[in-house]
Amino acid sequence: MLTTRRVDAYHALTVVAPGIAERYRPGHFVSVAVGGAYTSMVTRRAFFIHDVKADYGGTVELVFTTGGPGTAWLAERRARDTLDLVGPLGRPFPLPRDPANCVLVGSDYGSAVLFPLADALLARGCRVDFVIGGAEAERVFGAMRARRMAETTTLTTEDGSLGLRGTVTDALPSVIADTRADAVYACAPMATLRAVTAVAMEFDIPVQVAVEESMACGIGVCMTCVLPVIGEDGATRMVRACAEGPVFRGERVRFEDVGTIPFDALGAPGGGARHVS
Amino acid sequence: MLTTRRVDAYHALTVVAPGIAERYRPGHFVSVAVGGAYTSMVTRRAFFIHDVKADYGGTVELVFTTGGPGTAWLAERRARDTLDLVGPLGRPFPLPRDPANCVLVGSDYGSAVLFPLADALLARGCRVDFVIGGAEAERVFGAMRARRMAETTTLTTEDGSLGLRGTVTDALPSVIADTRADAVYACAPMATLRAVTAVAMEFDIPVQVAVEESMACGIGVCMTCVLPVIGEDGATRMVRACAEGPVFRGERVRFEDVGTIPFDALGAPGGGARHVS
Amino acid sequence: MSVDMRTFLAHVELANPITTAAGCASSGRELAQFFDLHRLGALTTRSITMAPRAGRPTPRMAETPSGMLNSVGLQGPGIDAFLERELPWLAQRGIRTIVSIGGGTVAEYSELARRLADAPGVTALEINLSCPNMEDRGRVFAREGSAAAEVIASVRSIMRYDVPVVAKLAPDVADIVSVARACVDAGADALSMINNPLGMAIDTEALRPSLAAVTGGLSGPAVLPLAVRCVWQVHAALPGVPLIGMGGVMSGKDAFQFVLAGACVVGVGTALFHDPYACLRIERELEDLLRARGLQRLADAVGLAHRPPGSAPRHLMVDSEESIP
Amino acid sequence: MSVDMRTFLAHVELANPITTAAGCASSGRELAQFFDLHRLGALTTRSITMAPRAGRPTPRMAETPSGMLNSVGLQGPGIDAFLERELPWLAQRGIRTIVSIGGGTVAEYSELARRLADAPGVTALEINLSCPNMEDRGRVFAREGSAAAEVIASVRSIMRYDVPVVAKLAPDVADIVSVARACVDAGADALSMINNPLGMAIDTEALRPSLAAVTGGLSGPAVLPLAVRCVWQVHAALPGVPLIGMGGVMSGKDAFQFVLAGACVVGVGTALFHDPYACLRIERELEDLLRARGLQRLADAVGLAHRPPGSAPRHLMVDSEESIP
Ligand SMILES: Cc1cc2nc3c(=O)[nH]c(=O)nc-3n(C[C@H](O)[C@H](O)[C@H](O)COP(=O)(O)OP(=O)(O)OC[C@H]3O[C@@H](n4cnc5c(N)ncnc54)[C@H](O)[C@@H]3O)c2cc1C
Ligand SMILES: Cc1cc2nc3c(=O)[nH]c(=O)nc-3n(C[C@H](O)[C@H](O)[C@H](O)COP(=O)(O)OP(=O)(O)OC[C@H]3O[C@@H](n4cnc5c(N)ncnc54)[C@H](O)[C@@H]3O)c2cc1C
Ligand SMILES: Cc1cc2nc3c(=O)[nH]c(=O)nc-3n(C[C@H](O)[C@H](O)[C@H](O)COP(=O)(O)O)c2cc1C
Ligand SMILES: Cc1cc2nc3c(=O)[nH]c(=O)nc-3n(C[C@H](O)[C@H](O)[C@H](O)COP(=O)(O)O)c2cc1C
Ligand code: FES
Ligand code: FES
Repeated sequence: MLTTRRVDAYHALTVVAPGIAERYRPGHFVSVAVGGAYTSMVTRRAFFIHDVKADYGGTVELVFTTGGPGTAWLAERRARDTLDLVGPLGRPFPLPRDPANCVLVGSDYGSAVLFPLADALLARGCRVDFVIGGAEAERVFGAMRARRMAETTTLTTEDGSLGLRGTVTDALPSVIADTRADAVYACAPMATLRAVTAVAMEFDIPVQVAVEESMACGIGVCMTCVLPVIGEDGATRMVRACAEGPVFRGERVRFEDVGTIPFDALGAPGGGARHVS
Repeated sequence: MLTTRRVDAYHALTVVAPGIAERYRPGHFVSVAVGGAYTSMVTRRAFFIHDVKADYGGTVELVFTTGGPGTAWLAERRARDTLDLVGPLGRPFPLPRDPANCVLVGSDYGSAVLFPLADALLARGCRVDFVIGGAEAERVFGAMRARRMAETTTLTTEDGSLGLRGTVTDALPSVIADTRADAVYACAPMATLRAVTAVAMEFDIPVQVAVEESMACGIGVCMTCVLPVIGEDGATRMVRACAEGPVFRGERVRFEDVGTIPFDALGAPGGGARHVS
Repeated sequence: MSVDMRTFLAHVELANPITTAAGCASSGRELAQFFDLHRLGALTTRSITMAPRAGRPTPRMAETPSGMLNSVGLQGPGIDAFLERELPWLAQRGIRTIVSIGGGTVAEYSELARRLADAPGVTALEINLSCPNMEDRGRVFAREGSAAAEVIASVRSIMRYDVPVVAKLAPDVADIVSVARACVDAGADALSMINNPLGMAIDTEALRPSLAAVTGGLSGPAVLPLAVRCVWQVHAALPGVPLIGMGGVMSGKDAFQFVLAGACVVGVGTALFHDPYACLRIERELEDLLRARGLQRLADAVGLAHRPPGSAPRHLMVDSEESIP
Repeated sequence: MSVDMRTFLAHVELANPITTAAGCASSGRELAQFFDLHRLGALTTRSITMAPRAGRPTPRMAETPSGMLNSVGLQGPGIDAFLERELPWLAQRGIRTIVSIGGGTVAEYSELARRLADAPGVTALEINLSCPNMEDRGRVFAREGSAAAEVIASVRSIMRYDVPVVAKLAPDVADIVSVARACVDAGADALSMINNPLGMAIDTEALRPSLAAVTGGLSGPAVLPLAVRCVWQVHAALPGVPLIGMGGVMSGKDAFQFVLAGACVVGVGTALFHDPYACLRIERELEDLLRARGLQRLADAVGLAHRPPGSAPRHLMVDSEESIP
């Protein structure tokens, strides 16, 4: 581990991880072992990769907020401690083949994952506009950097302490309209992603969302991180956020049914499958 | 925690603990929580108090060797880390009322507990002689300090790398004879204590031993640390090393039966008690 | 705002829901060096047997991931010494005392109950059913509903009506609800769970079992999810029966899990080995959690997680003025 | 000195004793991104069911002290898709594969066996008995010796004689030995233990169960002492029966405990979620431990902790020249 710093309400960790940096594409995440030797915490914690740099053979930066014991432990790490990472994991954001106008929407630490995406989009000649929000000013991550990169940057806070009062979804329609957006990319809590998707669908433009689900493995073997997603064939399947995701086309995700097994999902009870274990 | 240092093969930790320092008497031990927050190690580790100083309101020093995960964790502590101690625990060494010639026998880290005892004995006008041993030179703890305090100091190592080749028990008879010892004090592994006790009994002088038993609580509530000890009334009881000990009169300890329930112990199966759970 | 922490174990009121777990506080005196035992909801004694017992050989303890194994084997001085020295010490001080008893036959349990029936200072009697039944090839009572019920029925018939009889269950069964039901049908006024599931560790240096007794009881945080599940299942099946929940409680949050699952009393065992003040700390933390959730009475939280999401706590908030006693 | 790590699961030889635990390595492809699956003693698939299954609602996972709860509910594509896509992928690569199956009725298990009887690439069949028996009010097969035996007898009669049938047992029973014996009497060639004991966690913020399915299976280091005890008891009672030991194996030392207790194969589950390379690391660590103890063959260590102290290893040292194969 290289450095650790505070960014407003967040912690940022930079880790030397050439193997991960090399294969990284925007939207990837890593899983981090927490608690050290002889810890009682057996599951890894998932974090989006915020930044990748070429220094020291390749570094990755994570941005996180503390909640439970795992993130609290991470926040106590110091420069030169070692950290156990697995990654890059998941399917990254798909990029448009041709230049397009893209609105990038992030709330809380969700916006962290959007900056390398913006870099990639800009490299393809896309126009990038940001909508970034948080509950309060210090929970709005990356406003300065967004302003430097994007054509326009719209900030929102729920308490009105920075930018517009409200949520990113409130601000989104006018940004889409103003920028004549061709696509939306979003990373935020489920409820926000659901609302962002609804807005994009209203404008009839594609939306790519990066979701968060409780994950035990992050590599596709445990089947704990599933959510109902509609496939190419129109059938709903319980797919893994870590392996088929974390990035999905928003309109394919059945947000209203997350946390349930929709009756028409493949293999749903009553849908023909016997109800064992 | 104040300081941490290496002493030959051992680690020494000094901890600011006025409450413990104040009530301390030689032979007391403390129990230390290991592993930090969210550790999987639920039992405390027991350590004899090696030294108590008045600095900072009162400090205690522990000397230990690393074996398993708990002591490995302790060895990684740094100055200014906090440490969670309970103590002082156990019954200390009884001191002779009148000046007497005392031989203090210690092997490995066991000798650490003998130095404050020597101080107390010297304060009462006793003569003190040390027999200190270890497997090899760097496992002989406190030779210098012993030399400064004691009338004579005999060192033993099993590989002959320092002092006499052999064990403390090999050296003991001649020290007892030479010093016309009135009493022996010992702290060492069980097998050594057994042998030391046998020597003292041969010379017909009292011997106080500080024993080590696997302890879950250290405060007398869990009953895991018992060993067979003969009481005033001649009856053998399974008594707690943490509460009735760790210091016992050597001839009262049924060393050969440690790890068993002697058939004639109070409440032994067949000795009248029904055999439940 | 102070939270009303009083709770009822059957008809007996306790000032707060935290008790020591049987066998983890000896007979109380050791802990009294650290704090005033009156601050406990109740003290539970180690399981008292008829005759003095020397217990099992050592090593009796092995650490396991987030837990420990013990094979103490009910070491204790027997009922005579208990009645002579230990119980009076507690009774004279007016310390709420749940006396735990253990036996090898129904007759032995019954005899223990008889000896305790007239003893002053017995707040409740807890029947440790995790003892081998000498009349059934050593099969543990708690693993067999009918054997457990026989013990409870006999003890209940002997014990004074105003002393609740608490059946202590073990999780090593296919269906804890059926054992619970058998005990309640036999007259148990309350149930306590869980006793230690049977575990084992092998010393990979010595190539032998770590415990002299080979197997031992597993306790500590490792068993918390098993214990919460047992309390949940039994409360769901027998919602009217007071439950003492225990197994791995190290914090107020853990205790709160048991309360939400349906326990009105929470036992603290292994945590005492780590922190002699654990009961006080846990009680305070539990109170803080209740307060932070807007719960003004412990009683309102008992079994709350069984109710449909959202409904109950909100209701309590609205009723808050009324529910202050 | 290299240690002979070969082992036999009934008459089937495995290159080493480490296998993935059912449901913890999906159908193998995901792990293949990390290492060559041929380095496993065997890969065990998730439990295959007749119809596709969507599993239980989320959240399906909760962390507990040194463990985790899961309520995946056997999500999977069903036997058709398994035979079409998953098994051939493994078979073509020659990966030793233990196929796990789960069903709700004896008929369903039998039908699964029939479908697998002629499929190439089935090294052994593991019967997940921790499924609710639809014909007995949802009581889990593994909790009832006779129901478990019925499944095993039927599957054994259908399966090709040269494919070992392994009965997978759960620890939530009063007497695991009696269930084990029932399965062996019914024709099980080997036994595997332990499946997850049932546990639960309550979210003290939401005041609701942490898992959508309320209860879930406990896995990880927390269950290690329970699992070692089960293997020990069953090996003591049925010393001739090959055992797959699992539950909380995170290191070679944990695996060694199972071997010393009597397992000839060791399953690794939850550790894979933490470390995709866990199986390889554990195998290497186990080999190092055996070597350090002077044990030249894994087979010599199986059940070693049951023998009187000291005797066995010393004997092996003396025989060392002979015992090199
Ligand atoms: C793909 C992905 C990317 C993520 N990226 C970030 C990021 O860049 N920055 C950031 O701050 N957080 C991120 N999260 C959320 C982060 O994983 C959780 O905040 C963290 O696991 C909480 O751990 P804890 O010990 O503090 O909390 P606890 O609640 O004690 O954790 C207990 C268990 O629940 C799981 N868990 C808890 N909250 C979440 C959550 N929101 N999502 C998934 N699992 C959870 C933990 O992994 C752990 O297994 C991401 C989650 C996913 C799935
Ligand atoms: C009264 C007393 C005083 C002691 N004083 C010292 C001292 O001054 N210096 C020193 O280096 N060591 C001392 N010990 C031994 C020390 O407690 C153990 O070395 C230590 O607990 C090992 O912990 P671990 O995690 O490294 O090893 P592990 O073997 O992993 O420990 C696992 C469990 O076994 C217990 N345990 C292991 N070895 C011992 C042992 N020898 N005695 C008691 N419990 C044990 C641990 O407490 C723990 O619960 C003393 C022990 C006792 C009982
Ligand atoms: C050392 C020790 C001794 C115990 N002795 C008894 C006992 O005498 N009677 C009894 O009913 N339970 C006994 N138990 C079980 C505890 O009362 C409790 O049910 C169990 O340990 C779970 O709680 P915990 O995880 O908080 O320790 C004992 C537990 C331990 C650890
Ligand atoms: C997420 C998850 C899914 C599981 N799925 C299955 C399964 O499909 N069939 C089965 O027999 N066991 C299943 N198990 C149980 C494991 O195979 C294993 O018996 C248990 O988890 C103990 O091992 P561990 O502690 O190493 O995980 C599953 C366990 C987990 C954690
Ligand atoms: S987290 Fe394990 S499959 Fe997705
Ligand atoms: S260590 Fe608990 S009684 Fe001695």
